[in-house]
Amino acid sequence: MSPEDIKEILTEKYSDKLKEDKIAGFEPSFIIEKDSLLEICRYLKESNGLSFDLLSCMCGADYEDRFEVIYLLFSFSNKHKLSLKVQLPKESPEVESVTSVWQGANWHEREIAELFGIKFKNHPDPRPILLPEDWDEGYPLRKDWSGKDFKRMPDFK
Amino acid sequence: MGVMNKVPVYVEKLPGGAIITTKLDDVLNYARLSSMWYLLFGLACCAVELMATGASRYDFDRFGMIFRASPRQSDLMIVAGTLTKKMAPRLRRLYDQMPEPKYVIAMGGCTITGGPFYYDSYSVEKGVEHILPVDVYVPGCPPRPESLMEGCIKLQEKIKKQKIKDWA
Amino acid sequence: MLELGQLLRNIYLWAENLFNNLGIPLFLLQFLSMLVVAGIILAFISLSVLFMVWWERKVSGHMQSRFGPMRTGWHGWLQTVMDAIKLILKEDTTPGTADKGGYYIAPIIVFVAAFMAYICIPFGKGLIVKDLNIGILYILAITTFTVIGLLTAGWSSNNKYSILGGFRSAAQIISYEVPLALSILGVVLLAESLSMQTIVNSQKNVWEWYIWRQPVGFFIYLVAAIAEINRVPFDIPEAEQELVAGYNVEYSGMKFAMFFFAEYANLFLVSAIATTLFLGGWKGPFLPSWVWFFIKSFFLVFVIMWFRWTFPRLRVDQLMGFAWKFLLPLAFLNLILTGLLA
Amino acid sequence: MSQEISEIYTEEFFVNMGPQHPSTHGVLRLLLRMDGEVVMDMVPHIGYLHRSLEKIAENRTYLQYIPFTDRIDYVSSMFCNQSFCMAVEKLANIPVPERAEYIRIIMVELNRIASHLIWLGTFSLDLGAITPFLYCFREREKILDLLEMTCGQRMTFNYMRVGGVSRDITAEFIPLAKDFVKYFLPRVDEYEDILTNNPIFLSRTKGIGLLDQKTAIDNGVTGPSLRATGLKWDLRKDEPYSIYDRFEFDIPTGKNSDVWDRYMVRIKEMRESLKIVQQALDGLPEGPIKTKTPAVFKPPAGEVYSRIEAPRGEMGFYIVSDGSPKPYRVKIRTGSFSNLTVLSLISRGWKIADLVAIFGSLDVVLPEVDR
Repeated sequence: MSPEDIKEILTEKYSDKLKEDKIAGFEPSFIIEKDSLLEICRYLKESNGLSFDLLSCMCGADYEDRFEVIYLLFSFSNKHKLSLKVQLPKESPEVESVTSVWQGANWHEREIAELFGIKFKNHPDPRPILLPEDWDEGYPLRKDWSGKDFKRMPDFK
Repeated sequence: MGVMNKVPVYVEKLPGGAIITTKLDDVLNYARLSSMWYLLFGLACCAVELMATGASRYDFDRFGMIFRASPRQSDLMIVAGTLTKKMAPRLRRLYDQMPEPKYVIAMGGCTITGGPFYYDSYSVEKGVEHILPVDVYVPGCPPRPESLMEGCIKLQEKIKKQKIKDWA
Repeated sequence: MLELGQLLRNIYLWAENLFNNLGIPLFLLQFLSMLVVAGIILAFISLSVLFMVWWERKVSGHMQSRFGPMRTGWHGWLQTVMDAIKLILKEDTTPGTADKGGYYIAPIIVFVAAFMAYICIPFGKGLIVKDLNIGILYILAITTFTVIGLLTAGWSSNNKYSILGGFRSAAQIISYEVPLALSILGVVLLAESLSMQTIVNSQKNVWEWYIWRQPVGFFIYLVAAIAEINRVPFDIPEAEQELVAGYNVEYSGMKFAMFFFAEYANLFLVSAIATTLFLGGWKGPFLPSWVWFFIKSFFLVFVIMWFRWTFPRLRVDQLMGFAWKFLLPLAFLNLILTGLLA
Repeated sequence: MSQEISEIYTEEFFVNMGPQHPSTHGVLRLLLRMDGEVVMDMVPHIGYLHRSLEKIAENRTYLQYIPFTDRIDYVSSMFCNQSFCMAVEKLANIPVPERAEYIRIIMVELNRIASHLIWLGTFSLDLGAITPFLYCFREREKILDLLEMTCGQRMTFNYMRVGGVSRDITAEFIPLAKDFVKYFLPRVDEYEDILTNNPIFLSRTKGIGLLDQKTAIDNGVTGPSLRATGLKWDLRKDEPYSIYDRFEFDIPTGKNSDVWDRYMVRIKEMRESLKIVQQALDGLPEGPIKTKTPAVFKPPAGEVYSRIEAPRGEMGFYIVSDGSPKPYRVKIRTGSFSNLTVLSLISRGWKIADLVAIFGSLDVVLPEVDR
């Protein structure tokens, strides 16, 4: 299916819940309402025409005014791609976990939760994953983070 | 004769022949330096070079160095690779499990200062000497097998200078 | 002549004369000779172990397109001596949670079991410590003590890996004991004796070696023996990739050296038994008998080393299945056929 | 009888495998719940090599970050180089000269062989066969010689640049590489002689650690482990990047998706990589090796994801650029991270010895998992 077809199907079905995004890893790309994330994801995976069966990558990002979680989807059966974005507020970022749709999201979500402090609701195994067990210095991948012996590289001119 | 070159031996002339004498220090040191069993323990990139050094072309076994999987049976810990804060307590524990006399070679830039991960890294321990006493530092990222061998030879030279009376 | 057996006998007779002339009671001589013989065997085991460890490292090196030890003496011949000195000098740690009694005694049990079995090995013509009339049975009985040592070591170290290793070795050694004994019975049927010297003497020339009349028995013996001494492909009790170092994971220094020592002493032992039972023992032309014995034994040692550096490792259940489902029926069949045909 | 057995008191116990363990290939910790020899449950703990590469990227220029990509997967550094450079090229729309593409492919495929050799060596070591390990390293040294001749490093190459490669291959490289191709093909047969036909090896690998296709895809498993489930999916063929569409090669797949299939797929892949190297060496054109990029390189603002087929599965960089010389955010998607997630699913119920074999067959490299 071509990107245009996917765009058409999705905008038709969920016109009020998503808007198109100009820039992203995979074409086409949409910014979706965070409350309907799970519903859309389930549709994307289970509908016959789309069947996005691989969650290729999940990426968190910290912007000045928002957090973003980016989902890169791919379909082995139809060989088409899609990227989804969810925008979350700076205060108490929280989004539904998609582990029930793609099991592979499990560790990706744990990683994002640990490094960005984004909470994934209904995650089956919300333990920290990468940082030391006694880590108490916050969420290191946030832009405003700084830790005890964390040194930023000076700009060598 | 390889031994004769390395162990200082003294030939004493006696009526009707000669006897070879040597110091106990030298024999013991020679035993230690020629059978350094290293702990099979790799952290990161350097571990692959450590494996390569043990493999056919470079062959650690020539020095009598073989790997042991259990820290109880090893004499030498080659800290090969980036030490993270999460790993540091485990490293210390492994070191404590090794019986005396034990030696440590810090292999690679990461173990010396944190190497490329000195700046901007929140999870890397900046140098392994914060955790363990280090005998020999081998720089490089990762060091070539030749430089690791050079480090081992340096450690052997260091062992050669040990004295029994300094034993704790 | 270079026959060591004759030489030792002459020395003993000379000493007997001397004692008689001096009027010293003879039991002292017997006691003294026992000590001397024990010393000789211990020295022999030490030397052969030192040699075999070095040899194994050289063999493995050359099989893997490298050299093995090179720096310590000519082609590293001093390597294992230095290893031994180092291990003796090493701190002897005892884990805090270990069961002290068992922990200390386990290496001794393993070592003594290997040592005692050497009493019945005919190293050459007349070169045997005690030609027991139940020689082979005695060896089988004594070597089984090893398993007690290994199990004790595994249990008393109080480490999960070593417990697993100890249990594995117990299961393995006991299972393989059965086909091993059955394969030996085939030879015993043919030789009509349990005495090692008689078994050797009944193989009069090369064509009467029992390997020709008992090829299946030889195969079963070799496989079961490799399993008995925990070597690849049956080295699951100390499988490095699974159990780190198995039952000896907590042992260091001298105690570890004793396990190491016993392992190689056992390696020579099974090769020596195989030589005696299947390859005509010390018999051979031209050379002195003990030289023939060593040539044959060390050839078998080499074969076992060759296996080690070639094969992957079996899994624990496959190992047991192999013993009970394949080797045991085969050994029984071999025994029945031998009984019918002999 | 069964009554008596059920009355014997048994207890499950926990074994902590790692972070220092000979078969975890690095610093992975597996918490095993075991019933005797059988693994009842397993929880992997990762992060012992988390070096915060993603944070470092935010304070480095694009050029400065290339050496760090080497350290993501030190066994196949060329792939990380290539993946990152391709992402930046896609972001800034920089063309790559044809000669540079050919050189990249030669290097990358040689690196793939070297990486598979390390895997084969450590995998056979896991199964208790020591000698194949040393044979693999013997051949790997020859590849490293070739790579070192070109970029001066044995492992962390830092060879590719945005818009090309850092330096041209030397005159001696091509004949030596051709010699290597001739030399290496019989060596693969040699490995197969030692392992493939060995009954012990067969009994240790056949039917062990089954991973069905649905679970694999659901968990994001890619690369040879996915192909071993029978899915013919290779980014080099199905989504041809660089100039892979000019070469002829097959994509080996498995049938039963057990340890044996994963082994066989990688062995066959080495042969296919040799084919590609041979063709690339034959067709290597003359020309420039790098597109000129400005000294202070500022790609336009935007987001990009570029993925390639690395030896351990799909490797991709998600780069968010805000138009400054430094990337705003870099996310590294690696094959091992996703492949490791299935380990606990497929090792349940097997013996501890099988767990080691299954883990080895997944070909996980820890820095790729932890980054």
